[in-house]
Amino acid sequence: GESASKTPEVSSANEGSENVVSGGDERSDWPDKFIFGLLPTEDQAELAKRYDPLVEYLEEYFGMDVELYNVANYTALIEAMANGHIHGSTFGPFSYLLAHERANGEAFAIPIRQEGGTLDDIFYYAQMITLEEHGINSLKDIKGNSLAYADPASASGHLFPKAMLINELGLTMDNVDDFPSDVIFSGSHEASLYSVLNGDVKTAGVCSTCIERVFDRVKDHKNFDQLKVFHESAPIPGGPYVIQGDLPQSFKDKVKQAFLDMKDHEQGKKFLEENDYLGGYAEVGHEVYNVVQETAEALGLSPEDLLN
Amino acid sequence: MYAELMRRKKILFKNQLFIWAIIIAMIVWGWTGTNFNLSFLYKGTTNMAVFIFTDLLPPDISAIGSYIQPALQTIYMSFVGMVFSVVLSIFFGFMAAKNTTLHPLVALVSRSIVAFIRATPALILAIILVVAFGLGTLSGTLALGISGVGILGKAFPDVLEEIDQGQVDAVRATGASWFQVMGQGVWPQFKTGFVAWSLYKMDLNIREAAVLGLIGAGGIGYTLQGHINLFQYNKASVGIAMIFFLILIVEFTTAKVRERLL
Amino acid sequence: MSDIVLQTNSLGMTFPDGTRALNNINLTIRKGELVSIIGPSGAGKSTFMRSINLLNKPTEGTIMFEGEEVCKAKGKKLRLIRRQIGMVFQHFNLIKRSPTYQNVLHGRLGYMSSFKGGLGRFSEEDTRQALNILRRVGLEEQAFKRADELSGGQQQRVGIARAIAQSPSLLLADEPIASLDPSSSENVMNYLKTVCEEDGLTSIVNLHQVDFAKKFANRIIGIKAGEVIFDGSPKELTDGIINYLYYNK
Amino acid sequence: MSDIVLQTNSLGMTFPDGTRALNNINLTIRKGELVSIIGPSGAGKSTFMRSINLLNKPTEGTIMFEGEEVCKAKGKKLRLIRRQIGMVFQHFNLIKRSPTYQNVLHGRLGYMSSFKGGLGRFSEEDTRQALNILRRVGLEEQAFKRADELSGGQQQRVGIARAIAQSPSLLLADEPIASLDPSSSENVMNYLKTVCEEDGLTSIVNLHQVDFAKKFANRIIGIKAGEVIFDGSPKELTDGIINYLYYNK
Amino acid sequence: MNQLINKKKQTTNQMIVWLLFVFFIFSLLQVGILDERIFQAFSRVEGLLLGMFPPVVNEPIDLAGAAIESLQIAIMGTLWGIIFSIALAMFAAKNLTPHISISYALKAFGAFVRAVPALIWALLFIIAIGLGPTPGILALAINSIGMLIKVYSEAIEEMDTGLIDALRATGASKFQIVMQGIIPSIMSIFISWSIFRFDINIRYSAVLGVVGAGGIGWELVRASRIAAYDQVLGITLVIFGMILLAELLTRFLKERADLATAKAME
Ligand SMILES: Nc1ncnc2c1ncn2[C@@H]1O[C@H](COP(=O)(O)OP(=O)(O)OP(=O)(O)O)[C@@H](O)[C@H]1O
Ligand SMILES: Nc1ncnc2c1ncn2[C@@H]1O[C@H](COP(=O)(O)OP(=O)(O)OP(=O)(O)O)[C@@H](O)[C@H]1O
Ligand SMILES: [Mg+2]
Ligand SMILES: [Mg+2]
Repeated sequence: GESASKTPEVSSANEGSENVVSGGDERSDWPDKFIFGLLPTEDQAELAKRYDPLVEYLEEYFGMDVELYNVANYTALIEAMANGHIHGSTFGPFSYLLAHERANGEAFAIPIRQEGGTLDDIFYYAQMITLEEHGINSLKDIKGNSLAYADPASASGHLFPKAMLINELGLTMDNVDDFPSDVIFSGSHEASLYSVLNGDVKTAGVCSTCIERVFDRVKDHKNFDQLKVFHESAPIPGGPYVIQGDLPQSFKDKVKQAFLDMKDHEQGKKFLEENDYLGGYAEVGHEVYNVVQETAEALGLSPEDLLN
Repeated sequence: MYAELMRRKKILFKNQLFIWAIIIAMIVWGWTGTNFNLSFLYKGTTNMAVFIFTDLLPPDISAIGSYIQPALQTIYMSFVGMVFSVVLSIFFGFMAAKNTTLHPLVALVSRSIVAFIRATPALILAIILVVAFGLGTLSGTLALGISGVGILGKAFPDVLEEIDQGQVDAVRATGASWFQVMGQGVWPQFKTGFVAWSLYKMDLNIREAAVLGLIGAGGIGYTLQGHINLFQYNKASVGIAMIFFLILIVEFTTAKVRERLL
Repeated sequence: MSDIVLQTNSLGMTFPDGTRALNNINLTIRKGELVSIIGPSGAGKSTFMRSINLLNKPTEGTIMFEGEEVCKAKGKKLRLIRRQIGMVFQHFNLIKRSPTYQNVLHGRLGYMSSFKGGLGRFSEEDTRQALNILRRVGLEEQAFKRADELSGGQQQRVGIARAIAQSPSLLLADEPIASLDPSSSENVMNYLKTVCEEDGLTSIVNLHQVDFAKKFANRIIGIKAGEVIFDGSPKELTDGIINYLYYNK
Repeated sequence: MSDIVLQTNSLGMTFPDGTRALNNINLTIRKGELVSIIGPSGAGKSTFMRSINLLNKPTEGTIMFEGEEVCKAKGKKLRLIRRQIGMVFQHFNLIKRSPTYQNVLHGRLGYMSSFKGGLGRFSEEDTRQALNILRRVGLEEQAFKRADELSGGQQQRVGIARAIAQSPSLLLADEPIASLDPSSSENVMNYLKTVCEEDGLTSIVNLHQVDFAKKFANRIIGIKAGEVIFDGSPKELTDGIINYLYYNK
Repeated sequence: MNQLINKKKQTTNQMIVWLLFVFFIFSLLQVGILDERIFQAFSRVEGLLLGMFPPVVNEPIDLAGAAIESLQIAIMGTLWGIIFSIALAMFAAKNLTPHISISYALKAFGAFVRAVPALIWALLFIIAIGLGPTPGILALAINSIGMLIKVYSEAIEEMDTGLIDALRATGASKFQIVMQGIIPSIMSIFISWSIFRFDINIRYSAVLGVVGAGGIGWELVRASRIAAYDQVLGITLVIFGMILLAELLTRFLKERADLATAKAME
């Protein structure tokens, strides 16, 4: 059937949608329902709120049904996008690259936390942490000490720290894991933080926003005063909102416009306030992530290599 | 007498009707609530076939190397973790089963503890263990052990409650103590179920990825998951094959041991 | 010969589903007696036996065994009482997956430390004795077979052997010769009679074969529909009573 | 009266553990006979019965039942043969958690469509007949109890009722009166005799009670250590033979 | 002679036990269980545990919605799992299978189903169907089959063979033997395994994270991403409550059934 080809479901879009909103002609090849996936990305500090206002806003804006899916696994989202089952989604910076590669996803917008903020405010950092007592002050001191990464697929918890080692110390993929005495995946940023505090590992790569939000809980830890950041990465752009690239251009434009206009609508504003996206959405293009991609490629970090 | 039979059948029938009504109501509720519909599946078979034959297959044999070390580690952790959970679960199991418990209240408490362990998400277990014992295989093993109590601590009492009471009575009638009744009357009947479930836990441990991944203990399941997350599906299929192989070994052992005991 | 071993007082038993299996049973059994209980199928014979060692808890009345109130006993006390009371089950109730000799050894559990018994570490003496008893009941060749591989009569004899291994002071045997051929039956009954006479064992034996009851028992109790309707010596058991017991509705 | 119902030819059976339970059994059983098999415990009586309907596959020899070779039958054919052969088990083998009447109705399964039988949709006629048989064996009051709540003798009679409900042409009864009191025993044996004489049913009954065998059977077969050592009419069964059968080692 | 065979069997058994023991010690060393951290564990974990209390349930209405969705998915997943597993288990159990190779094949199939990670199953269905509860349900059903085939068939294999013999002797067909003999005899163990699987599925729908429009698993991931362990504990308690509820409901139904049975059989 038609769903065999890996293109989004553009089928039977012309039925019944004309009379909803004017300009029916250009909508003839739009999907009849906008399906959007949501993924908890690592730089999202506040993920507590629901997305009902967003759905209401978008439905009103498009004049068509909107369906949101919360999915905790980005592989699932990317495969769904590649097979035409969803039209758009949020991703983390690195998973966006994968979505771009595998599902032809295109970044189009990004939420901004600060009121009146600009694109400059979307960045966060990968940090290398340690305890004072270990006497580790720079990347090269990691030599012979243990190092924890968060998760193999985490940008700030694995890919960027590793890239830093390769880039700044002149290591290669082959010997970067032999540089520290031990390389461990802890599974999460917080586990890495605890492991450093407890002295189980000497150093760890973590994301700045991720550990700040648990400082409250660990500030009584006896080693908390000793915790220090001894190196920081170049700015990493936050996770973008992504749309499937094979969709009709008019549709993609409309979706982008919907997010950019959000702060001017009552429903949209409600959603933004509830989620602490006080600056609304700013437009981004794939170029913003060229930094991520170029770094990765220049270092020979194709996805396949990263795990070995 | 036939009329009497019909009257009694009616009582049963009414009750069955009631139970089926509840079950069917739940199914209808679930069905409509989830819009479950299998016709999609038929439409999507081509997509699935494409995925299986172009992405999963052919397996990338060179990936075997990346699995060897985790596989070994998995076996060590699985084995110790299994022993750990078996020991704890035997205790909880005997306490929780109606016919072997020391007191009904003890049974209730045991069942609740086990249910709570089962309800505890991998994530909570993982973070507690990482904080308590640090990253690595030690925590991983303990995680496997504890999560096993959730499974075996439920399975063992269910098996125990099904054994033939007449045989147990006979041992009890000799004046045997609780421990003796368990050892000589219950155990011979229980051991096949015991072996099967314990090895099933081994099977679970071998595949486990969630907790182990969150703990930095690695293991074959986690490596496999890593390949999936990076879309290296033809490396993933090698991992699946290896896990399949390991599970078959466990299954075969189970069958052999049970045959001996049955 | 006149010590009271067992005394029941207005014993009654009603099953949860309402079946009235025993009704006002008052019996006194003395040391060394070999009492046979007879009665039609469903009369309550098995239920009576299972009440004595509390495998079925009677719903009314009291049971005194060697001066102890059985119904009130618990834990260690109950175990000690049960150790004194050997039981041969109507359905044998062997541990099917354990070998024959081990089933006999179970009779020794009450005499061992809880731990050793639980692990099956029986002493050499106990083991020899168990094998001896097996020989007595004609099963030396079956000693190492699994219990469920035995023929019906062989299983029944294992059940008897287990009860005897217990060296009880009271033996409850529920139709111990139902599945036995005439020769084995006589063998077993003779054995019981000898033990009663020589060692002062007291036995209560449910029997369907009235001729065996008359031949071996010194006292016969007839139960019908949960009530004792005859209690006397074999000679006093007339054909009229037997008729009433089995045939009259 | 002279049609051959069952014929065995050098039938032999060795269990996996090496026990030789049957040895070169050659028997011919004719329509309408009530044959009683007697012999000491462990002689191979049950094994012989279980061979006939292939519950134990014999290791040697052939069995012909109504002209069909049993050992070679499979699938539907085997089911049809088994439907013709009713069996009363020594250990009853009732479905313990199903009610009594349902256990009897199981005898009808072979006659029903697989589906109806599986769902337990027994016809009114079958049900009435099952209840009738239960009345015949004196269990009308137990018809609705769960099978495991019955007394030993009651369970045994349910097993008999199930086999009879099957309307078999050959009935194999393995010690059907072992757990029955004299009155029920006579009742059951009389019933079997009547059915044999009137309906042309053929019965093979394992018995331990030689007197019952002599009274009811028209032919007695003595088995010892897996071999037929006597085959004749009740009158031909002398005390000497009985002695040899049971007592001589 | 018998004794001799027994002796031989015993020595091999003992040898196997010893080998396992040695391997156990070896594995113990491999996983580094003898570690000083064992003794410091409590003091280290104290602060974290305190952070989990008191458990919090934010926005209970949303959480209830998510819980209901997970429950519905678990019901459907279990339903399909049970239906297919019962059918397959009848052919996988050695004492019922038409041919032993069918039994082996089905058991290997079960092992294969278990070897493929839940995530891959979920991906397969997502690729075919798209997002939503249906792929989650199918993934749960498949996973249930992997476990239940094994559990059901082993329960059947352990049944008293006498009962099967008795029905076979009446000439009953396989289907009849199953329905009239096996199901009544192992009904209660069937029910308890099915409930057990339902319970696993409730939790599994929570961790699978791909079951669709939310579900309690999403809530869990959400709370954990923001490292709000008091919320995570709150959600855990909700899941615990769901499991208990399922258990209570079945117990109620079972008791009612027993009562009716008693009434009909008295
Ligand atoms: N668990 C039970 N629930 C309900 N009724 C029962 C139970 N056990 C036994 N009964 C009933 O109690 C009555 C007495 O049973 P009991 O087993 O004592 O008979 P019995 O004299 O031993 O008979 P038999 O000689 O046939 O073994 C019978 O009618 C039986 O159906
Ligand atoms: N499954 C088995 N495995 C090994 N030996 C067995 C098995 N079943 C029976 N036997 C042996 O075969 C012999 C004959 O057994 P069978 O059950 O036929 O005896 P029987 O004549 O029915 O005796 P009874 O009157 O005691 O019931 C016995 O010695 C028994 O121990
Ligand atoms: Mg009885
Ligand atoms: Mg026999």
